[in-house]
Amino acid sequence: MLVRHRRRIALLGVLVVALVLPYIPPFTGEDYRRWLVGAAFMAAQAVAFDFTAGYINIVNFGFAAFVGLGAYTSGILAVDFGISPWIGMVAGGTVSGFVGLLTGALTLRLRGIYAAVMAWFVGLALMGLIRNVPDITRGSLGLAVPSLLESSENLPYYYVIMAMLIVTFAVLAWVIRSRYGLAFRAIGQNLAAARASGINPTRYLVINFVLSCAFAGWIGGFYAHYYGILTPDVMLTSHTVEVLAIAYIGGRGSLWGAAVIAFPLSIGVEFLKVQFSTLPGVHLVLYGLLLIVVMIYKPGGFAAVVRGLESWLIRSRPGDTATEAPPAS
Amino acid sequence: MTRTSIGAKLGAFGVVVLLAAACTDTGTPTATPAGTPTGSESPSSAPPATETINIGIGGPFTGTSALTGTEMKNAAQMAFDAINWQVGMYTINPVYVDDQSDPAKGTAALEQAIVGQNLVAGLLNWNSSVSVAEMELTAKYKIPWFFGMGAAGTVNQKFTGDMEKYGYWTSKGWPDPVKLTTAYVGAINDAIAAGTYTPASKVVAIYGEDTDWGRSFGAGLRHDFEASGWTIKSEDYFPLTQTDFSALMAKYASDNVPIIAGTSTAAASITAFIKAYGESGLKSLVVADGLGWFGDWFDMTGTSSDYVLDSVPGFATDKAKQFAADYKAKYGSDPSAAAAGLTYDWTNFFIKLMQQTLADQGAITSETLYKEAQDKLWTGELTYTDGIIMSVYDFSPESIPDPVVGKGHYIFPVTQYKGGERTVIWPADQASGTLEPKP
Amino acid sequence: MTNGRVLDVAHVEAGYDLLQVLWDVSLHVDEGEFVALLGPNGAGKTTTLRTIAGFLQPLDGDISFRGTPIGGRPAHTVSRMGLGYVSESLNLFPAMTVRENLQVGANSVRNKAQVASTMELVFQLFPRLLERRDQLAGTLSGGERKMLAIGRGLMASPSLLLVDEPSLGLAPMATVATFDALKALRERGVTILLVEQNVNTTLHLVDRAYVLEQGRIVLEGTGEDLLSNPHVQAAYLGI
Amino acid sequence: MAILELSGITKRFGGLTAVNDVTFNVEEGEIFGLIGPNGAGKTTLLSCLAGDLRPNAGTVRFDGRDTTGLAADRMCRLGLGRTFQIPRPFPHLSVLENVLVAATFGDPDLHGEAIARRATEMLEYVTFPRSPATLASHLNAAQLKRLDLARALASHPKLLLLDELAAGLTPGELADMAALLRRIRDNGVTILMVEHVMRLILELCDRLSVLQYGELIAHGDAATVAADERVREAYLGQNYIL
Amino acid sequence: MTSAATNLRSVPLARRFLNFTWLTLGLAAAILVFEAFAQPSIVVTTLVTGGMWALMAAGLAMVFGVMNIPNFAHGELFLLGSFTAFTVYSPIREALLNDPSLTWLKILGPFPGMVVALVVGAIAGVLLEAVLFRPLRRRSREQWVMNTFLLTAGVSVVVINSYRLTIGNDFHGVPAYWDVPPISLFGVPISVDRAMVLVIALVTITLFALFLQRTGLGRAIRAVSQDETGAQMAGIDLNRIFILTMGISCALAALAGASLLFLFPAYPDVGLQPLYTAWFVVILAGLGNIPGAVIGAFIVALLQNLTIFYIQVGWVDVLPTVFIILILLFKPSGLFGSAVKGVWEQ
Repeated sequence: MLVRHRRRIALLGVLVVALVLPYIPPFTGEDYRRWLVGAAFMAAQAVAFDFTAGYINIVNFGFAAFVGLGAYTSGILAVDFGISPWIGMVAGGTVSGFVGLLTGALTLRLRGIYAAVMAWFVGLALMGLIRNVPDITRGSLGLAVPSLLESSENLPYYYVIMAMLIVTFAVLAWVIRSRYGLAFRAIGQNLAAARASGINPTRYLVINFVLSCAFAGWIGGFYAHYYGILTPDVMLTSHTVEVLAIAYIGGRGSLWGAAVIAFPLSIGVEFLKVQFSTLPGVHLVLYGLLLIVVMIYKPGGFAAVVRGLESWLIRSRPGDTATEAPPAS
Repeated sequence: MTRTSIGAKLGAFGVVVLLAAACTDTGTPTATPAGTPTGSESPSSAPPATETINIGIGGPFTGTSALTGTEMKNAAQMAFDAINWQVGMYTINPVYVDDQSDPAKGTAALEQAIVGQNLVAGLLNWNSSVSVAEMELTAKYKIPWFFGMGAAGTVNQKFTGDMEKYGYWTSKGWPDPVKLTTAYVGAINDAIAAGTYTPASKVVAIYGEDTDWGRSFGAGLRHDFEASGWTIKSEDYFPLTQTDFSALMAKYASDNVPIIAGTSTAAASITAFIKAYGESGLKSLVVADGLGWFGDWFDMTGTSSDYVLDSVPGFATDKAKQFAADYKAKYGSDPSAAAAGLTYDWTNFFIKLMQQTLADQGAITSETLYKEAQDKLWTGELTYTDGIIMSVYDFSPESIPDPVVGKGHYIFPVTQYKGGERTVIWPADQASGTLEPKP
Repeated sequence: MTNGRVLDVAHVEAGYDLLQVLWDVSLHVDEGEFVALLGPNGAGKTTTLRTIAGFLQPLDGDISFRGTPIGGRPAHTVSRMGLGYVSESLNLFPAMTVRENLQVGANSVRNKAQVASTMELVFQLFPRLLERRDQLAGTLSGGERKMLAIGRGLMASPSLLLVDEPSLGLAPMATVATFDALKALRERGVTILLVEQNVNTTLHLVDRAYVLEQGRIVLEGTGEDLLSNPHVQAAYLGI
Repeated sequence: MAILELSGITKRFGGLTAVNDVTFNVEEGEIFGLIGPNGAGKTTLLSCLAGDLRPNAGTVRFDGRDTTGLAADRMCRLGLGRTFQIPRPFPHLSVLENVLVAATFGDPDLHGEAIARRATEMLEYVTFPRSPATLASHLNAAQLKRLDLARALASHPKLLLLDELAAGLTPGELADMAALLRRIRDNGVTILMVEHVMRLILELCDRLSVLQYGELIAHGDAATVAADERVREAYLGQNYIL
Repeated sequence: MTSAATNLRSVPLARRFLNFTWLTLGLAAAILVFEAFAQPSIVVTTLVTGGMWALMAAGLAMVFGVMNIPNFAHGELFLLGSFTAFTVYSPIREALLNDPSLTWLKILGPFPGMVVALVVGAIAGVLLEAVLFRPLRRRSREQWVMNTFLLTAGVSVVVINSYRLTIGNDFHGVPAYWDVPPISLFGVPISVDRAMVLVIALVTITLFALFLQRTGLGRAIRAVSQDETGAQMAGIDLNRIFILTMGISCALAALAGASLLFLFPAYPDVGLQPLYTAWFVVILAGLGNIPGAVIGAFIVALLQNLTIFYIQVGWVDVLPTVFIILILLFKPSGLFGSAVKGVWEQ
């Protein structure tokens, strides 16, 4: 019990740090604050992504397409119908969630790599669709979208995206702690046994996909109204790979691992990019190498490192015998 | 569930370490960026500089359009090298803003450059989507930006929609493609009227790269052709990297279209298109806008390019050829006229603008540059006529943010290829030949 | 160097990750012998075979095959030295024909004539396989698969064959057929180390047997000795 | 009263008829045995009535209603618990969590605290030998079988399907298992077991059906079936040492 | 037998729907094929493009079948092949331009580049296995498929950007390998280069198939793809087979890149399109199924060409994708997929 209590306090601590970060130099600069917005945006996506990949064990390789779908929905609503971005973002989440429902239903019968590739193909098809209906989306001409806020300062946007990150994390973590989370993990680990235990896999798989995609779409809406321009390239597979890298380096099936690691990682990449501006692309090489090294030597990611440290600390302090409390009760 | 307490602490620790790292970065002067006087002569030959100003140079230096971005960067360096990075008492320090063709990455890089490296002004970029996103930042920080190459109408709309705010994206290096298509349609219609060309039907197939440029150009073609009584049979947009066009040619053969018109800015793509056209044995008249941008286009297409229409000069003048040779000597590859050539001219125009600003206002700052743009650039007072691609680069209150397009300005005569040579066929007063249909 | 000693396992300890399964296991098999390793489920019989066959690294102790130490050597090297292993789950190649499965079994044999004659021998031993030689292994019945697995194990002409639970999952009839085949093999002079659950049948069949309980060898003796051993009778024969 | 009524169940895979026109009833409160040589179609038949497979013909009636073709999770919530021939744990969940899954989703009547209580009780009930916090991936085969059983029981089944639960157990363990199964039956759970170990079958089962090549060849109480000449001939063989 | 797929298939409505859909799909396929043959140019183009995808897809399918690696960096081997061929062929082309009378060089000139590319590709494959996959395999095989997927995604990022840093962004291509007038196939003009791609693809694939079917080593590769433990029992050294498999697969991709240099010049991202298409193919055909991949390559090529012909180039990714999604919906293991190695059951 003590352990879990302390854990919550620690996460709260990280949150507080993240919230006051824009007031600590050098993050007081607009440029660093923009990095922070980008980092929080990545963190939110990675959390939504991990909700599927880390629990029901299906990698949504078309994730960026769902983000983009939400972005386009919100953008088109704002441009063509004058609907407030705040409502548009929710609508974007709804549309992405709905397509997530269909995709979830499609991938139902597939496992592992097949489901991942199926989701990828759905994403590619979505991107192709957006690209080829320029009358609605303007395709590669680019859809200029109104801003979310009056201000062009990054700070308010940072708090908006942080709030979205917190909501995403809180809702998804709450779902994971509920009986749904138990069902997700059971399905992810052994489908037949999950069925035999009375779990309707269709239901939970689809719920999981809908939630993950809906949050992706909602977060995508933020993208639209922060950068103010949309092209089909937001749906590129390379963006999925970026999110996936953060989720995996953060540690599958932890949610918090992805959320926490997104900050140092995406800020680190920007930092490297500035440092090596004479050698464009070095930062991407280093990023790729980091991914490779993590996959080979620490496939559990950041979360596994932390857990290892934790159990090492607990073992080295015999007075504090925190037995592993059963979760989800 | 997961065990977090120490994880959380470690996360916090990571943030702190990063903070520290970031602090040390801002504490020290920024590392001298790339290319700073790469090809400079000995410093002593230049007058002692008293002030360094940071100028942003935008472009997709990595990512899918990196080839274009690299050429732009190289050409800009060559232009600045020629003045030894000096304008009056100012030493120019380039800050390369790599947008990776992605609005999100572009704005992050630009804001870092503006805030972290105190940009005074900037020039160039490539993608319209990046332009649109970056316009917000130039407005926010009141940093004037010049000659962004993002061409699509979206940029114009945003600019004219709120000039007070977005005027800082002062000028485009490339006009709205819609303005460039008229020449081809004019050339074809005039040839029909003159009886030198008699198509079996008035049907057109439009093609183009699936980018803001290609789509805008296609829209322009569609508009102009339809306005003069043509029917559009098909419209196909392909990825920038497409090189296999055999199926498309089969379609054209089956549709029996007399005219195939379109554009691509990627050398590999447009030359492959023309090659496939040659192999297919089609007799259609082809408009391949942009083929001539590339120095070695004829090596790539061979006689497939015979009878193809284009309207770009490539490196036509002696000065331009000299530039192309210098570029090749320095960077080891053939430059394209569209990316390297235009960039070279625009950069020189920008240098002229800085010199003029210094002369007019006695200082080069964001404010003086912007004022100069408003007073001299937009009014058409300040023009650039020493270019290697166009004879005149200028703007007018009606054209901004686009350069003035038309005869004597930013335009090229329509040419037809044969055996690697070009013949100007339109407008009539510049023509040295007439449009010849493929036999 | 004892003459005719084919396999010598001395004081071997082995296990998985944090879980040690075998403690101080010593056993040996001599030329031409038919030896069984018996014991309750979870005692470590399969682990012992896997360790000998090179699928597991021993934590301690020595394993030598015909005088050569093989402990910790990778499985394929051990196999090439002439130690055949027929696993519990058979590990056949389901999308290959019976003949191809056998050919792969002779992977390390260069001499084509020898491969042909061994295949002849396997078909003699298991006429059913000859009938089905062009059928995919995945379509065979349970008993036929067992035969194929043993046949494949014989293809490299091993001087020692390890057989893990040939009766597992088989109906009694098929079990009998499999045991008959083992008996026939033994008569042809193949040395066999057999792991079995079916204590009664096995003890009637083998020359010697070891009893493994909770990772340790607790008894050793000839089949007859063990049949009359009170511990065996109480624990395994239900007498 | 029959808790399970199978009539005319037929299941074909392509051209192969795995189960052909099988009809029998399982009475409430009995232990019913299903035996037969390998490949006779026992597991297929079990899959048909547990909802993993849909029979090509025939009906399954469970607990008084037609359940033909209902999905496995539905069957579980209706009161059908089952274990697998090869145990199927959730490898990265603890032993307790494994059982919790079934208690949470398998028994619609269970809520709140009662779920965790049920899971703990079931582990005690099957006398699970290791700590409930152990990860399932760390268990050995016999322990996994027991975990499978605990999980099946946690959904509070009316009928328990056991697929070769005794395979690989020693005689000592076998005796324990027999006692446990008897206790489960005495607590009101009907059991249908597929088994190879004749001793257990003969000891426990009230009635037996024998399946061969997908068809029922004998049916009746244990002694009768064991004495049936056809069964001995086809199934047991001549020189088998029992 | 109790897989998820069969479970769902047991619902009666789904079953009827399924039969209906098979009928529709079959009908649609028949119409498509008929349409294709009504236009001989589509057939010819399909044959040629199908040949190129087959080379890529066969290697991808093999690595997945044998090593369970969904190689996301397969396109980078294509890049390696095309750049190698460019490097080797450039001086030859130079010599030809200087002295056009060298007829033998004109005919044989392109082949050294392809052979060297083949070798370089094989070496790269061996390195990938030795430096990346073997250490990972040694540490843990849990979640292997997804881990290697991500690992190869990392490799792809590293290779593309390293190439960009060292070699640059330029297009390195050749106008044509055999600079002769197009030949005519079924009345459709087709360049000799393209015809040669088909020839090279067919010859390579035939040799490759013979190798897998008839040789001991080929049997060993197939054995490993079906049961690794069984293969080890038979004395097969897995590490050798893995190295061999990776080498062959990468060599095939590099050969594809080399033989297509006239169409796809070498530049950092050149591998993306071939990679996507190869993935289309192997998923359509069933992962790990090599002969299926070859047939699938021609099916995908047909779909793509029909889309271009009858609709628009822009839909070339969308419509075939939708088609593949439909196929997967009703045949989750792909058109020719079998349950030989139940990878998706892990």
